[in-house]
Amino acid sequence: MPSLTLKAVEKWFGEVQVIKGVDLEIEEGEFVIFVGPSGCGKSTLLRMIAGLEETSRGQILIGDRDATAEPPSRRGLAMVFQSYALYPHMSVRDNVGFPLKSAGLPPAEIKEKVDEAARVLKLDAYMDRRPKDLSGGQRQRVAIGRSIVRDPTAFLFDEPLSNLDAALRVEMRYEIAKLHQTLAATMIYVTHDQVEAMTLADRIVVLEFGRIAQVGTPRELYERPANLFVAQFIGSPKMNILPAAHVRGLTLADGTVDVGIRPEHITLGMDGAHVDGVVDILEYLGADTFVVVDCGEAGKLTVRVAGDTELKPGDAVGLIFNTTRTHGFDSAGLAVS
Amino acid sequence: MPSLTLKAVEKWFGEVQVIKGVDLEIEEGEFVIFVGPSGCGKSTLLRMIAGLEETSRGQILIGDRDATAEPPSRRGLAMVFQSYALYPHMSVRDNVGFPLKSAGLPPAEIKEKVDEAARVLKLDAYMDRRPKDLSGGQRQRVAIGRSIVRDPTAFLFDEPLSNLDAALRVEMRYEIAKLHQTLAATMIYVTHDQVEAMTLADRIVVLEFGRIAQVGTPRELYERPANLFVAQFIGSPKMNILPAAHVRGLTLADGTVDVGIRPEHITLGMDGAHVDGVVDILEYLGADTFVVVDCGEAGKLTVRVAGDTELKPGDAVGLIFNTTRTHGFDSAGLAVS
Amino acid sequence: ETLRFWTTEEQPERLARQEQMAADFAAASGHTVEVIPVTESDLGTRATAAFAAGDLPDVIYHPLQYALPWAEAGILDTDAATDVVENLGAGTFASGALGMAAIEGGYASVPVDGWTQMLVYRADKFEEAGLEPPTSYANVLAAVEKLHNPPEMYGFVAATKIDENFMSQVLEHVFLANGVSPVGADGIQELDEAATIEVLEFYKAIAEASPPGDLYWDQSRTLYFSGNAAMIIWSPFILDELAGLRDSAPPTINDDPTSKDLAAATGIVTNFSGPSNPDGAAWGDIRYFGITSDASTDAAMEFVEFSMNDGYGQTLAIAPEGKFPVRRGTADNPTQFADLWATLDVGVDRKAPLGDLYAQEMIDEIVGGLDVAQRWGVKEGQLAVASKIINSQVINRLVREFIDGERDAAATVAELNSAIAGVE
Amino acid sequence: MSDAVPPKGTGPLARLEARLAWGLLLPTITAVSLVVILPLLAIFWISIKPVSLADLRAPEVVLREDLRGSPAAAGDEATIRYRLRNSSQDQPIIGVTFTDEVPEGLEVLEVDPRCTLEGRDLSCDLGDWEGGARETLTFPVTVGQAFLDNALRPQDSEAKVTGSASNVLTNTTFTWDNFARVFDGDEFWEVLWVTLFYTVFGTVGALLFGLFAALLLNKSFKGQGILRGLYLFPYVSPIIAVAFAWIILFDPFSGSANALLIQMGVTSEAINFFGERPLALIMVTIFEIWRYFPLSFLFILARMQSIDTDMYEAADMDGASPFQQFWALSVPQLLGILSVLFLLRFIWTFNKFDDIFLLTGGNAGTRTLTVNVYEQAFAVSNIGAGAAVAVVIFGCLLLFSAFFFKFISQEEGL
Amino acid sequence: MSKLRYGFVTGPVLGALWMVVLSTTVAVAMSFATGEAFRPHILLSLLWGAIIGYTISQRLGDFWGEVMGTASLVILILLGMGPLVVGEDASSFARVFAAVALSVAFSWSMHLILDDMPAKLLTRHEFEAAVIKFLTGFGYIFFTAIVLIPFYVMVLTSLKNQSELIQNPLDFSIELSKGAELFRSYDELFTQFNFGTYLLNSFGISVLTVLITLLFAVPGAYAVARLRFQGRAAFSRSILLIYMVPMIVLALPIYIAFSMTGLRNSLLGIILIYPVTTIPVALYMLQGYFRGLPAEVEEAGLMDGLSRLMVIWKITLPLSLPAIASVSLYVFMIAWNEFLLAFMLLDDPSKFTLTRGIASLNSSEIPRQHLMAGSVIATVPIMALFLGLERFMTKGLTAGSVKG
Ligand SMILES: Nc1ncnc2c1ncn2[C@@H]1O[C@H](COP(=O)(O)OP(=O)(O)OP(=O)(O)O)[C@@H](O)[C@H]1O
Ligand SMILES: Nc1ncnc2c1ncn2[C@@H]1O[C@H](COP(=O)(O)OP(=O)(O)OP(=O)(O)O)[C@@H](O)[C@H]1O
Ligand SMILES: [Mg+2]
Ligand SMILES: [Mg+2]
Repeated sequence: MPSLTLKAVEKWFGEVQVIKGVDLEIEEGEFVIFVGPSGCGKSTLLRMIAGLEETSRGQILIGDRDATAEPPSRRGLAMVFQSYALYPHMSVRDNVGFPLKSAGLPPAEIKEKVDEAARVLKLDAYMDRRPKDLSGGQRQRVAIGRSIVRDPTAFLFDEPLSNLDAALRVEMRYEIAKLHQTLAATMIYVTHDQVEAMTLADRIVVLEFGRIAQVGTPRELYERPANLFVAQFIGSPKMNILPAAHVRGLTLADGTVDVGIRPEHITLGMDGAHVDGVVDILEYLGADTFVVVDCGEAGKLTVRVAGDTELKPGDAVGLIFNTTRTHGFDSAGLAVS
Repeated sequence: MPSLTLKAVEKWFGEVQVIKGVDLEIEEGEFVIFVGPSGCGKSTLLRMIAGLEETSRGQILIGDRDATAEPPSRRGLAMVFQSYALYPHMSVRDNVGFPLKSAGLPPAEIKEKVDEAARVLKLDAYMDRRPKDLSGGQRQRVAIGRSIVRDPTAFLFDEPLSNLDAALRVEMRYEIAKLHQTLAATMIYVTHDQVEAMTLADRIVVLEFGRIAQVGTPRELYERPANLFVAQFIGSPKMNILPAAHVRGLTLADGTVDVGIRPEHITLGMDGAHVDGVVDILEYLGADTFVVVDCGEAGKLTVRVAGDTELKPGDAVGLIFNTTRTHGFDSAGLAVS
Repeated sequence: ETLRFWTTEEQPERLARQEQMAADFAAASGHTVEVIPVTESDLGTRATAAFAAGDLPDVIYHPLQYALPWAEAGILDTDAATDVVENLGAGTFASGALGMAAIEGGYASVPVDGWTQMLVYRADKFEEAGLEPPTSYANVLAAVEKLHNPPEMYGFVAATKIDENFMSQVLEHVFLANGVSPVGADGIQELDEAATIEVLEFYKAIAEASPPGDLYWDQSRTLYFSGNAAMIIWSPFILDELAGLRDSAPPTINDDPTSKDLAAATGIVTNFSGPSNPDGAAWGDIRYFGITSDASTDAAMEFVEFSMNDGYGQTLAIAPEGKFPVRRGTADNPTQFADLWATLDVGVDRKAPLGDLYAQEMIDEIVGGLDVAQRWGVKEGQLAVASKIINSQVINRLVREFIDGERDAAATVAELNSAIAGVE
Repeated sequence: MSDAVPPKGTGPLARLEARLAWGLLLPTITAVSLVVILPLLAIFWISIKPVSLADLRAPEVVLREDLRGSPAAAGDEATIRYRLRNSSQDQPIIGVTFTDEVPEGLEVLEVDPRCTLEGRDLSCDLGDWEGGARETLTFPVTVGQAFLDNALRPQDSEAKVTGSASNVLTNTTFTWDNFARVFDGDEFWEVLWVTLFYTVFGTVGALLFGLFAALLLNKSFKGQGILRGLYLFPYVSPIIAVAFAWIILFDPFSGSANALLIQMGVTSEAINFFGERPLALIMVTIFEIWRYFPLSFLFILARMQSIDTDMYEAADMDGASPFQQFWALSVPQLLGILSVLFLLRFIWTFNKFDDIFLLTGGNAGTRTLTVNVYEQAFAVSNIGAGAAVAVVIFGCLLLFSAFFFKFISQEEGL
Repeated sequence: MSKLRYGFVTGPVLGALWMVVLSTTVAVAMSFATGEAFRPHILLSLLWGAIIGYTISQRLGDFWGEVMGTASLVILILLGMGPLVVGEDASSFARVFAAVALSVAFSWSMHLILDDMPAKLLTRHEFEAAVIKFLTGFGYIFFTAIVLIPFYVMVLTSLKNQSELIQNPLDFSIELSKGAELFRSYDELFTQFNFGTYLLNSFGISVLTVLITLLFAVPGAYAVARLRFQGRAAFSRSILLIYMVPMIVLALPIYIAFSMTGLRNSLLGIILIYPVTTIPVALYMLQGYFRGLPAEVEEAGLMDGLSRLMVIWKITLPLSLPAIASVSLYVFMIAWNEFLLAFMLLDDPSKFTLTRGIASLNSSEIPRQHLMAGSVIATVPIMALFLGLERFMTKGLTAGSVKG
């Protein structure tokens, strides 16, 4: 039995349709991540699952219970907000214990569970501080602690790391991964950072304008994107797309209009080059250098080379594609194989 | 003659010293980037150059003129703010023309210069809009346009891209690089994003707590960091640092306490491994996978492997360092060679 | 019963006396009385409001001008007042005072005390300048001509604050002096244009000889006391403080606040005449106890009877200089209260009988005035109409506008006539 | 898969929320409509009724009874007297009757034809009464011993009076007189003019002074907080206290302001600030400015402090001088709050009553519409006319509000 | 305008104007403090001001030169040829004090004004900087004066007696030797005029008004700010609209209704009516604040298993304490200062509020120091509150109202 099921779920704000019919099954213990560009409806979908937004049409099942009409307090889910949404007037201990207290548990039991959560999340040292006296990462941990204590059916995360600075984000990402390993709970996670999505998810749901563009494991999405949107959305720097007509010597499936190839699957060299161009700009990043090559009508292509390349802007280069790694797309943008 | 010279510049806010004696010469036409962690004094230093903050001690020379006591309006510099600081009630045209109008130029001349700037920055299409009707990137361009019209001695940028989303940031980064190529003007640029710093700068100034930690080209900083701080600050994921005592079979210079090695300079393999460990977590990113290896007392080390690795958490692995690429640091954190 | 008693005598010392009387009454009858001070200028509105709310006090101490209008509006229980007068004996009252409150079949209220308005002047200065006492318009104007020398000496301090009763009183006095009245035997009548213009021009002349500002009794007294005014119109209540008996309003003509010098230098005129009315007229005011329609009638009647009998001495002693007894005595001793009054001390901080302070003929002049004092509409039996006109303050307002130069005299008369006609 | 039209109706969660919302609002709505909406309706009703303050009390029959003659022994003669009158001089009372009990021991000798006596129960029917009617009924009686023993007087048994009169407030008499009266003559136009003068100059003045003060305090220095607090005094103090302080300060006769002006040789004779046309109007307007500049100041300051300082720094870099910055940056940025303030203050100044009432009582050419309401309703006791003025005010108000919402919704997104 | 931009023009012009401002200020201040005759001499002010302005702007003297200049200004004033004219009968101490104060203040402030200004041709920035400093100085003096003078007069009048005031309306010097006698007016107000009761009434009514207002406004504001329901926008607007209905328009029918129901002239009636006049304000202020609270914290509460009402009670309310404090203070102030309704509805002195009590002091034969003492009694608590809780109060004012 899936832990959570969405059936043809829609959301309308007045006349505007924001979620355009989403069907999804999430298994017990799965880590599912919603990604997509800003405004595609990730948060809205998550909030509908939480019960914070009304579901305009369709059904949301938790286990096999229809929860569509239930208020949030009855759904038994826990949510971690982007802004942490801690209760600023309560100590960390009270924040973490609050859901239990609302549920009317006896103090002894609350204390036990709160201490347990504090141990798991290493919060012990600052249980009596107020949220404002905590750093961003600590606050995030408190917010997670507050969700853990209730043993919820599923955890919902809405961009939990986007308010942290880069270094801390890496660290917290690691901790969330660990937490999922430890709890083995169902987690639904919204982000627009594809690194987070790729590294954390069991399954990624790519949303595009309120519709699901593709669902799959990170590797599936990276290696076999179902359409142009996913192909370009996943991977950094993004996949190069060029018109098939401008590529020499590739055997392409029927109907292929565009060819996609990732920067790391191109090598430089004159012999058997699929495309020629001139180096436009070099972006030295230490380990690698990304070379932007201006290929005239084929557009600007990015190539990944070693950090210590000797190329200079203006050099003429040929680009050789790793032919097993090219992707073909038809005129509707769908992958052809 | 350098375009801009800082001589033992200090800044005190009351009792607190924020800039602790900075000496720097910036050549005509150079693109210099200040990087450093948050709060290290990058913005303060830039604002002192601009004249928006008083210089507590030391001198600022523009060309060979002592400008320490001059108000901003007399220094002939232009600045682009993080928040763009556009005049919200003026059209794009008026925004760009404002510095000229303040200077009392005749309207015809203003129009000419504004049109020229608009052309360079491709602003023509929305000269009559208000800033609020522009996208982030367009606003950024208007802010730059406002600086260009005055033919300033130098451009100052304070984190100009940090309010943009990732995709747009890449694009604007490209445009700023192009602009520098076109104008060949002196530019001083503040950022805390090392990718920006690496890809744009002629020279990077790394600041640490109001002091210069190292000045050099991106490659110098990446390949020959002068100290632990720079070594860890530049490069992503950051350089692995491990106690020299836990590394086998490396010949190290005298006084070396810590050894640094970047993730891309480690290969996996049992034979001749410098360190052993167990795979803790895999971070799949498509092109690469970063493997976090738990090496016990040597700490957790990150290794970059190909995207399609077959490793699993729990696998025991040996780490072989590229011995030409290790860095040694003494007990004070300074590089030893 | 607990009675509520509204009084316009609201100075703390006077209130204290009234409370004392209330306490005596309580001891005698068992009814307690709550004494509530009401500012005289608010009295009309507040009574009407309280009437509408069914919240009238039991007894109101009020001036003449309200007696008949209130009786008509149903605020006063005239039958109760009539009964009180009958119980006390109509014959024991001064007939003039009773007559002014007479209505068909009885009396609107019970008369309590009265006084005559006086023209107070600096006899010493008049003598110095060889002036006649200010008994007529002409004499006043002549004195103004000679003595007006601001800011050391203002010729007059005329009332100009239009929402103060004081201005109504002074104006009525001046109008009466020239024989002008807005009411005739048939009710409202047109003002005589020529005579009214004389009044207006006269009033404007004395207003111009006054300091600027909205003036009323306060400034009149203060300026006179500081020796900066040659003439004022005031009530006899001034007599005690004029003699330095009251600290909160001392003569400041010299450094001694208890000085009697000013009193000695002061002359008094009650009967005042204008060019169109050589006989002149005095202006008197009578105060009444009104029993209201919402009263606990029996207790209220008892209270009023007590105040007019055993408590009458105390009632008069509040300020004997301005409260001449209108009930002269009882059936047994027809001059009991008049005699009592003559012995009462005036003053607040220091006390002395009036006779010690002023010459007997001056006192006689003051007291005697009450019997001949007039009001608009009394002779014609149209006092009620006249009171309404006064209460509406239209005359004050238009005269003030005339003084301010908004209209000429003839236009003002026309305006006055139409405004007076507009008072239903 | 999905319909292209939004679903109709509200979902269960939304319904729950709406129900809760109305529940929370209900007490407020009730209270406010009781005290605001209802009175407003009442104002409209009263404005077309010929009603004065005294009419609020419906006419009634006032009855007093007593025993005339002082019987001392059984067999003496006396009269029971009933005096009745209509409490109103102009309103009729219909069907006046009363019943009473004659005390034991009194033998009624003769009964008025309009009355009947059954046993000791007396009942009289006096028919319909005109306004101002009075009636005295006398019944000659002989006194019996029982009366002397009981000492029960006739007035000790309360007589029951009936009689119906219509209340002006609720009957169907309507009149346009109130409005005629209000619009009649020059007075209304003068009042309107005074109101507009007061409102426009009071508002603009307060805004300008507020702007000046805000500019002064829009920098941080020691004592800035104290000054800010100080500048708010005029607004936070009770109106009655400051109004009287002004009256005393500007008293023509013993006020310090005049003394000062005379001493400085500005004027040789005391000026009657609050009693002279047109000075009084100017003075009350100045008072209004004085009292309300703090408010504009506060709002403008808040707005100024929310303006991004980056913008001024950018202007510094661009070489704009302080005055250029003020005109080119501050003024346009403040235009929004200034116009909102202007509209709101305009409306509230228009509505202002206390200030003028306390300062001049509406005299010397300072009578505004609101003061006129009071004058008509209370000073002249003509409630109907007061209500008519109130209706006029309300009309103006609606006009302003329409304008306000049209404008403000753009400015502030209300 | 550009002609002005020379140091030797700007300096004297600003100096002359500034001298007029300062000499007027000193004259007014000294007159109020001593009651003696001080007055500015405008022409001489312009003259001396211009001369000193010129010397300072051209840097003609060193420090000692300036001290000499200041000293000669003092002497000029004492000789009667300076910008300030002192009456014959002024005490010599006051005379010297005024002269020194004016001279020192002028030299010092003129320095500040002309500090960064070059002697010759000025840039626009330098010129404007000097003008702005002048205007700033003028502004501080002007506003401080207009705010303080009425309060100064109020307090000192309450300490004097009638005849002193009439003899010299400018003389506010108080004779400390009179000791407690100074406070005679206050004493009389409390002992003879019932001000103790008024104070209690006012306080009780204000506190009750605050409580009742909050009771109604908090749920209402929450609903308007947070909950979605049909008619929310309309409701939101009608709050403002109601807030714009003039009190006098409502007072009339309320007066009638209260008269007919017997609520007039009762404290109950006042307590019924005050909160309703403040609820719209409070509602408006609170909903603004509630809107500004992060919705996510409340949603977290919902997710943690609370019902809406519990969320309001346990999360929203504790978080809005500062706003509630502001609203309470503001409402308290409105109720405390309210005059019109108290004036129309209350008749019996035992039921008066302070403002009503003061009104009753106005029109009787009561000396005006009593009136001012009453005013002081009403003003002091609100000022104390205000100064103590300025932060909340200012927030309350800005959040809530443009109303007066
Ligand atoms: N209350 C609302 N009323 C109307 N439209 C709304 C509302 N909330 C969200 N939307 C719209 O719904 C769309 C989806 O919003 P949502 O917040 O779910 O996007 P998102 O994918 O989470 O974006 P982001 O990454 O920026 O958070 C957006 O276009 C947004 O403008
Ligand atoms: N006006 C000020 N008063 C006191 N301290 C200040 C002030 N402005 C900045 N600081 C302090 O100076 C230090 C440097 O600030 P600065 O803004 O230059 O940092 P930064 O390197 O630009 O950081 P970021 O990357 O976050 O912008 C910080 O510790 C900051 O708190
Ligand atoms: Mg979102
Ligand atoms: Mg910075």
